[in-house]
Amino acid sequence: MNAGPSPPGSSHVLQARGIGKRFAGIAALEGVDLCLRAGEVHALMGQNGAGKSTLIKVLTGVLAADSGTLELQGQPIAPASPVQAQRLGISTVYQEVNLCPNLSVAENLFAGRFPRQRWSGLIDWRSVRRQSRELLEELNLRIDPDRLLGEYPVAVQQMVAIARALGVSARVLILDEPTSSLDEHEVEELFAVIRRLRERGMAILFVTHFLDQVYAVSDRITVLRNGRCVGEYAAADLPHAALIAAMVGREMAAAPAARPAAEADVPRQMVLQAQGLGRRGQLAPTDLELRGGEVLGLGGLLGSGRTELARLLFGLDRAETGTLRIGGQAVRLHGPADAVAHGLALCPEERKTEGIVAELSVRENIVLALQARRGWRRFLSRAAQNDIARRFVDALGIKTASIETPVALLSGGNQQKVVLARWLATEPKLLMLDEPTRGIDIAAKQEIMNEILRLARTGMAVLFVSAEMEELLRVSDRIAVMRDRRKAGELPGGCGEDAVFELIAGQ
Amino acid sequence: SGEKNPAGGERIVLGFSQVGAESEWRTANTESIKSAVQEAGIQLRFSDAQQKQENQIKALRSFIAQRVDVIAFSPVVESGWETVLREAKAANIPVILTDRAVKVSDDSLYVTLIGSDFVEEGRKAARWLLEQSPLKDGTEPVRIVELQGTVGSAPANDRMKGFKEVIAANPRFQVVRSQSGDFTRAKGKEVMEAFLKAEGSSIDVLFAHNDDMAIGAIQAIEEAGLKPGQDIVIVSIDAVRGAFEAMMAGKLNVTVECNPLLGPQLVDAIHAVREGRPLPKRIVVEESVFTREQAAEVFPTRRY
Amino acid sequence: MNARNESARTAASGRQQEPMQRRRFDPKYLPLTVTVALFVAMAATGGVLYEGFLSPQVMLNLLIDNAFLCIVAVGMTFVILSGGIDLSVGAVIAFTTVLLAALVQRQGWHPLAAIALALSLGTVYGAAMGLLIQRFRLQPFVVTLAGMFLARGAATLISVDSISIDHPLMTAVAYLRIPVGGGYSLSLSALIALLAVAAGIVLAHATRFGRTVYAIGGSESSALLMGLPVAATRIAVYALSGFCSALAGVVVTFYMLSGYGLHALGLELDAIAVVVIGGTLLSGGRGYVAGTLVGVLVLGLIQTLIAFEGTLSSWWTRIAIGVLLLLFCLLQRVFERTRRLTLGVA
Amino acid sequence: MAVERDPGRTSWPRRALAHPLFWPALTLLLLLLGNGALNPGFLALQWREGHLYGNLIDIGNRAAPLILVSLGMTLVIAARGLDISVGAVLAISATVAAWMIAGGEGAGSRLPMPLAVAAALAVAALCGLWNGLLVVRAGMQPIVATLILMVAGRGIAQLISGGQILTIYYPPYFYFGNGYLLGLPFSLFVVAAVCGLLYVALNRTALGLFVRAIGGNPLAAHVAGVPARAITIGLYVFCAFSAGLAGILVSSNVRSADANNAGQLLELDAILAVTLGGTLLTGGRFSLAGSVLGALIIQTLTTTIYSIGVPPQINLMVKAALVFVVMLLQSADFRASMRGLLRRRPAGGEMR
Ligand SMILES: Nc1ncnc2c1ncn2[C@@H]1O[C@H](COP(=O)(O)OP(=O)(O)OP(=O)(O)O)[C@@H](O)[C@H]1O
Ligand SMILES: Nc1ncnc2c1ncn2[C@@H]1O[C@H](COP(=O)(O)OP(=O)(O)OP(=O)(O)O)[C@@H](O)[C@H]1O
Ligand SMILES: [Mg+2]
Ligand SMILES: [Mg+2]
Repeated sequence: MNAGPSPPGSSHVLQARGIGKRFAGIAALEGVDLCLRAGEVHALMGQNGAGKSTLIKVLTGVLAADSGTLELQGQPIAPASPVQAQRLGISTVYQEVNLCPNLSVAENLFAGRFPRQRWSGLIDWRSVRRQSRELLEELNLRIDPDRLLGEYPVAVQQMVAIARALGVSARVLILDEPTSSLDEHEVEELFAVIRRLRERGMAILFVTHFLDQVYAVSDRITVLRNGRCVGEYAAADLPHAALIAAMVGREMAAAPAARPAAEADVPRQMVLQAQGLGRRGQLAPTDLELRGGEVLGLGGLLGSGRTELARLLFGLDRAETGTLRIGGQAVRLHGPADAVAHGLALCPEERKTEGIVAELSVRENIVLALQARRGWRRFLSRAAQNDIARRFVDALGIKTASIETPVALLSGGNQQKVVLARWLATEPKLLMLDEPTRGIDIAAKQEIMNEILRLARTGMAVLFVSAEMEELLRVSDRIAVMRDRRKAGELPGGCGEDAVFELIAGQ
Repeated sequence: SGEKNPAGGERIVLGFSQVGAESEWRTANTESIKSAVQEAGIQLRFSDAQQKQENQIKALRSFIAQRVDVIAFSPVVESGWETVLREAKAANIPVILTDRAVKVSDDSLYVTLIGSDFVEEGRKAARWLLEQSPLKDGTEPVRIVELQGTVGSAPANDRMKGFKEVIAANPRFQVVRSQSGDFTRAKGKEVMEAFLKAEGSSIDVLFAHNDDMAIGAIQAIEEAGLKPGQDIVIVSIDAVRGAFEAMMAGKLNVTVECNPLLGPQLVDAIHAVREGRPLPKRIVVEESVFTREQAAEVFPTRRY
Repeated sequence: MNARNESARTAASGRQQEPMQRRRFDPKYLPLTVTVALFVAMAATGGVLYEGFLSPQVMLNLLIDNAFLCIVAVGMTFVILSGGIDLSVGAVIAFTTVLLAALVQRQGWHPLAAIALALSLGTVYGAAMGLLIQRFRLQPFVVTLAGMFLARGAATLISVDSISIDHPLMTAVAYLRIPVGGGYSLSLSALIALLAVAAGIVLAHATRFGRTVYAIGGSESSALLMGLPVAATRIAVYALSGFCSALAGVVVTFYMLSGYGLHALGLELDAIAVVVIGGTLLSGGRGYVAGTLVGVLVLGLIQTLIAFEGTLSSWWTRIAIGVLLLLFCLLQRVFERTRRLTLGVA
Repeated sequence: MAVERDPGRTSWPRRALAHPLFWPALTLLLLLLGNGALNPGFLALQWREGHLYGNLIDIGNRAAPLILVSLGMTLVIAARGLDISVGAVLAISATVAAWMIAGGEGAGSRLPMPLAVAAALAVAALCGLWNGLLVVRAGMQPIVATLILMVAGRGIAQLISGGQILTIYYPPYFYFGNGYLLGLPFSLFVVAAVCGLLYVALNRTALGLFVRAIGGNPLAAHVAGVPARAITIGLYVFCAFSAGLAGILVSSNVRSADANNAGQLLELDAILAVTLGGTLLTGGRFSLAGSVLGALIIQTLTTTIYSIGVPPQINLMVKAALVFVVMLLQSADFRASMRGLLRRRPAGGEMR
C-alpha cells in the first residue's frame, strides 16, 4: 500500500452500505453508508445519540445489523463477534473503556494475543513486559505496565485502550471518542501516532466532539444525524459552521456564551472554606474558598490532583489534615451522604464506575441524589419524579426513548447528561463538576455552559474542573491551578490562556 | 504417654471421637460417656466430628499424633476406616468402637464394638407388629407407611432391612409408602402430612425409624383429625423421653429401645484393654421394647 | 502551545517517573502475604498452647487430611475467579467414590480403568453444566445446585450402602507413605494435591486460559469486546472444576477406601470458604491459587487446634470454629488495611 | 434484554409473556396442574374443623418460613450481599423462643409468650446486625462474614438448648404455626403482613430506589449520597429478622425447637427460591414477588415428591430433574433457541 493521503475512490478498505439498526422501536441507524479508505483518517461526526457508536458496533460485530452490507476490500463480510472482526483486521477502541480493571496494564495490552515461550507454550512474561513498554512508549505514556489498570484514572485507561488497539497490526483502526478524557498533550501524542499509521496505509475511523481535532487529523468527514447519513465531505472543503449545521440540522451561533461581567454589587456569601485540606499521597494541604454566585475553574494537567481536591471537599476521601467550613460552620464530612446533606454536590469524573446506575431508568438516575438528600422517608411522588426527569431531559436535550428507559441503553454522551442532571436537580449550594462535558456534543456543551452560568447567577457556587482550557476560561470567575498535587496559585477570570499555562508549568 | 494423676499412678488418656450432636439420643450418648469416663478418672480428649467422616478421620489422626492410650469412636459410617485404623495399630493404640460397626478386612484393627444392632431393632419393631399389635389377627390387609431416616445412613438402612425381613413373613402386612424424614420432627411431620393426603385414612400403621419423626408424624395425624395410636398404630425406635410422653398420652404404641448409655461399658472395656484381659469382639447393649402399658411405669427411670 | 505544554508536563511529571522503578513490595501480593503471616502466627500460637502441636507430622497431616479439599478448591478457585460458583463439587466427589467402588468391587474393573472413566465423567459433567450456564445464560448457582442433586442422586442410585474397597492395588496405594525424612511421611494424595496446586498456579498465571478467566471475572463484557474466547473459557472452567472434583473423588476413595453417597457432604461450602479465605473475591477477577492452598491449611489448622484442645463439647466446637474464623478474617482485614494505608495505595 | 423491557406499544399477551413473573408463575401453575393430573385429590380443598384442609393449604403453610427467609435473602442479594447464616439464625430464634416458653406438660409458659417471641426476634435481628457490621464495617466478603455465624450460630443455639430438642407444651404458642384465621393458616397472614410491609417500604418510601441503586452500582449510589452502608446493614438485619420470624413459625409448627436440625440447608433453598424468582445473584435486578413464587415452587416440588410416592433413593434425582426443567423454562435464551424464531444472535451476545 502506498503512503500518503490517497485520492478519493482509491482502495476502499471497509465499505458499509445501507446499514439499518432498530432497538425496540427506536431506529438507531437507517440506511447509513460509510466508506473507509486506506491511508485516510475518516471522522464520524454527529450529536449525542446520532448513532455513531451503534454504527461502530455494527462494523465490529458487536451488534448484528438489521439491514445493509459490509465489505472488506471488496469481499462481503459479516463479523458475528468482536473476535471475528479482530481476525479480519479491524481493531477497535470502544467509547467506554472496555478493558479489565483487575488485570495489569500489560495484560490488558496483550490479552488474547500473549507472546508465548517457544519451549513450554506458557506466556512469556518478559517479552510481554518489554513489548508493553514499547507500546506505551509509542504514546509517550509513562506508567508501570505491572500495575493494575483499575488503579489508573480513566484518561490513562483510555490511553491504554488505544495502545492495545495500536498493538494489533490491523488494516482498519476504529476509535470511538478516544480523546474525551485526554488533555491536549495526550491528544497530540495520539495524533502523532495516527498520522504515522495513516502513512503506513491504515484506514482509520475516528469519532470526536472536538471540531479542532477533526480538522487537525481527518481527511474526510461523515456526518450522522438521527441515525441517518447527512453526507460525506472532504475535511478541507467543509467549513466549521457548515459542519456544525450538518450535525445539528440548523445554523448555530458559533459564538460561545460569554461569562457575564462580574456582578460585583451582588454580595457574595462564603459557601465553602477549606484550610490546609490534604491527604497523604493524594493532595498537599490546600486552601480554597468558594463564594455563592461564582464559578471557580480548576486547571492543571492530568494527574495534577484536581479530582483529588474535589473528592476531599466532597468527603468521598477522608481528609487527613485541615479544616472545612461550610456556610461559616466547621464541619467534618464522613462521606458523600454528609456532603449532600450540607448542600454539596459532586458530579464525578468517572461516569461508568461512579456515575450512572446502568440498570435504573433515566428518571431514577436523575432523582437519585435529590432523593438521597431528602432522605428515605420524604419520598418524591411519582408525579414529582416525572416532572423533574422531564424537565432535565428537555433542558439538556437528553435523547432517550422515554424517561423509563434504562440508562444503559443511552448513548455515552446522553449518559453523561443524565449524571449531570442528577446533580443539577439537587440545587446545591456548591456544585462541583469534574469534567462534566466529557463526550458531550458541541451544541449540548453550550447549553450546559449556559446552565452553569445561569445557576451561578442564582447564587450557587460552582467548582468547575475541565481539561479544556477554552471552556475553563470561558466560564470561570477565578481559576485555581493545580500542579503536582498542590495548589500552584489562583488567577482572576479574565486572564489569558498564557497566564494559566505559565502557572501550570510553574514558571 | 499419660499424665501423673494425684494418686501417683499413670492416668489413662482416652481419645473419643463422637459423630456430632445431631439428636437427643446422641447428646445422651455423649453425656453418658463423659460422665462414666470422668468417674473412672480417665482423662478424656473429646472431639466432635459434626457428622462428617473426614473430620472423624482427622480427629483420629490427631489422637495418634498426641499418643493417647486408647481411642474410642462412634463411626459416622461403616466403611472407610481401614487406613487410619492401621495407623493406630502401627502406633500401638487400641481402638474401641461404640454404637456402630465398621467394615474392615482385618478384625484385629479394633478391639471390640460396644453397641446396638440396628437390624435387630428393625426386626423387633416388626415382630411386635406381627405378634402383639392390635392388628395381629384379622384378615384385612394392613397398610404400613414408613418414615425412613437419612437416605443412606447406617441406622436407616439397617432398620429398614430388619423390618422388611420380618414383615415379609406375613403377606397381610404391606409397606405402601416409604419416604425419608431425615430423622427430624419437622420432616417427619411434613412427610406424614403428604402421606395422609395421598392415602386418605387408609393408613393402618406408621413405622418410624426414630422417635423424633414419629413425634412429628403424630402431630400431623392429629391435625388431620385422626387419633394417633388408635386410628393409626405407631411403632418407632430409640425410646427417648418424648416417646414416653407420647406413649403415656396414648399417641404412640411402642418404641424399641436403642440404648445410648454406653459409658459404663466403655469404661469397663478400657480397663480390660489396659489390663490385657480378653474381650469379645462384640459387646451387646441391653435393649428392650417399651409399650404404652409400660410407659408410665418406666418413664421416671429414664435419663434421656 | 505544545512546547509550552511540554515544559509544563515535564515540570509536573517528576512523580510520574516513579512507578517505573520496581517497588520493593508489590501491594498486589499484600492479601496473600497477610494470609500466610496469619497462618504462621496461628500455628505458632497452637505450638505454645499444646504440646506436640508443632511436630512435623501434625503439619504434614494438614496436607494429608485435606488433600481432597485442596484439589477441589483449586478447581473452585478458577470457577470463582471467572465470577461463577460450583456447588456440585461435593456431590461429584461422592458420585466418583461410589462409581469407583462399584466398578472395582462389584464389576471387577481394573482400578486404573475405573479411575480414567471417573475422571472423564467428572470433566464431561462439569462441561455440561458450563454449557448450560454459558449457552442459556442460566445462573451458575442454580445449575450447579441442580447438578449437586443429580450427582448425589446418581450416587445413591448406584448404591445406598457404603461399599468397602479391598482391591489390592487400591489398598496398596492407600497405605503408601512417601517418606520426607526424619521418619515423617506424606501420602500420595497429599502429593497429588500439591501437584494440583502447582499446576493451578501455572495455569492461572502463565497461560492464556488462566488470564482469560481473570478477564471474564473482571468484566465479562470487556472480555468479549477484547475478543477473548469467553464462551469456550467459561465452559472449560466448569469442566476443570468437574475434573478437579472427580480427581478429589479418586483421592477420597483412596483416603477412605470406600464409596458412599454421603461422602463429602457440605464440602462445597468448605471449598468456597477456603477459596475466599485465601483472598479470592467471590465476585470474581481477583485472587490466587496459592492463596487457596493457604486457605485450606488455615481451615485444617483450625480443626487441628480444636482436636488438640480436646475438651470442647459439640456446641463449643462449633462456636470455637466460628470464633477462630472470625479472628482470622478480622485480622486479615485489619492488617491489610493498615498496610495499605502505610503503603499509600488506595 | 432490551427487547424484554420495552414498555411501549405491545399488545397485552406479549406484555404478559415479557413480564418477568410470567415464567415463574407458569411453572408453579404447571407443577400444580401436573400434580392434579397425577393425583386427582391433590388440588382438592375440604372444610374440616373450621378451616380449609388439603395439599394446597399444606404447601402454603410449609412454604411460609421459606418465603419469609427468601424475602430477606432477596433484599440482601439485591444489594450484592449474601446471607448463608439464615438457617442458623432460624435455629437460634426457635431455640430462644422455646427455651423461654418451655416448661413441662401443662405447666404453662416459663416467661410470658409475647416476651419470648419478642426476645427471639430481637436476638435474630442482633444476628443480622452482627452480619451487617462484619460486611460493611469490617469489609469482609458477605459469604465469609455470614459463614462465621452459620457455623457458630448452631453452636450457640445448642448451647442454649443443652443439645436437647426443646419441646414446647404451651398451646397458645402453637397458634403461630398451626392456627387458622378465617379458615387459612395463620402463617400465611404473617407472610402477607411482611409482604405488605415490604411493599410499603419499597414503593412508598425511597428505600426501593436506594436498594436498587446500591445493587446496580454501589459506588455510584455512595457518591450520589445514598446512605449505602446504613441501608446494607439494615438489609442484613431484616434478613435475619425474617429468619427469626420463620424460626417462630417452624418451632410453633412442630412444637419444639431442634437446634441442630431446624433450618438445615435453608440457605440453599432460600437462594434457590430467589434465583428461580428471577433475581440476579450478581445484584442489580430483583423481584420479591418472584421470590415468593420461587419458594412456592420449591415447596410444591417437595410436596410433589412426597405425594407421588417415589422411593427416597431417587428423591434427589427427581428434584434435580424438576429444577433443570424449571430453570430451562425460565431461560429466555433456551426458549429462543427452542423456538428457533429469534434472529440469529451474535455469538458474543449483546452489549450492556
Ligand atoms: N442497546 C440499545 N438498546 C436500545 N437503544 C439503544 C441501544 N444502544 C443504543 N441505543 C440508542 O441508539 C441511539 C444511538 O446511540 P449511539 O450510542 O450510537 O449514539 P452516539 O452517536 O454514539 O452518541 P454519543 O455521542 O453520545 O456517544 C441512541 O438513541 C441510543 O439511545
Ligand atoms: N498521563 C498520566 N501519566 C501517568 N500517570 C498518570 C497520568 N495521569 C494520571 N496519572 C496517574 O493517575 C493518578 C490519579 O490522577 P487523577 O486523575 O486523580 O488526577 P487529576 O488531577 O484529577 O487529573 P484529571 O485531569 O484526570 O482530573 C495519579 O496518581 C497519577 O499517577
Ligand atoms: Mg457514542
Ligand atoms: Mg481528574
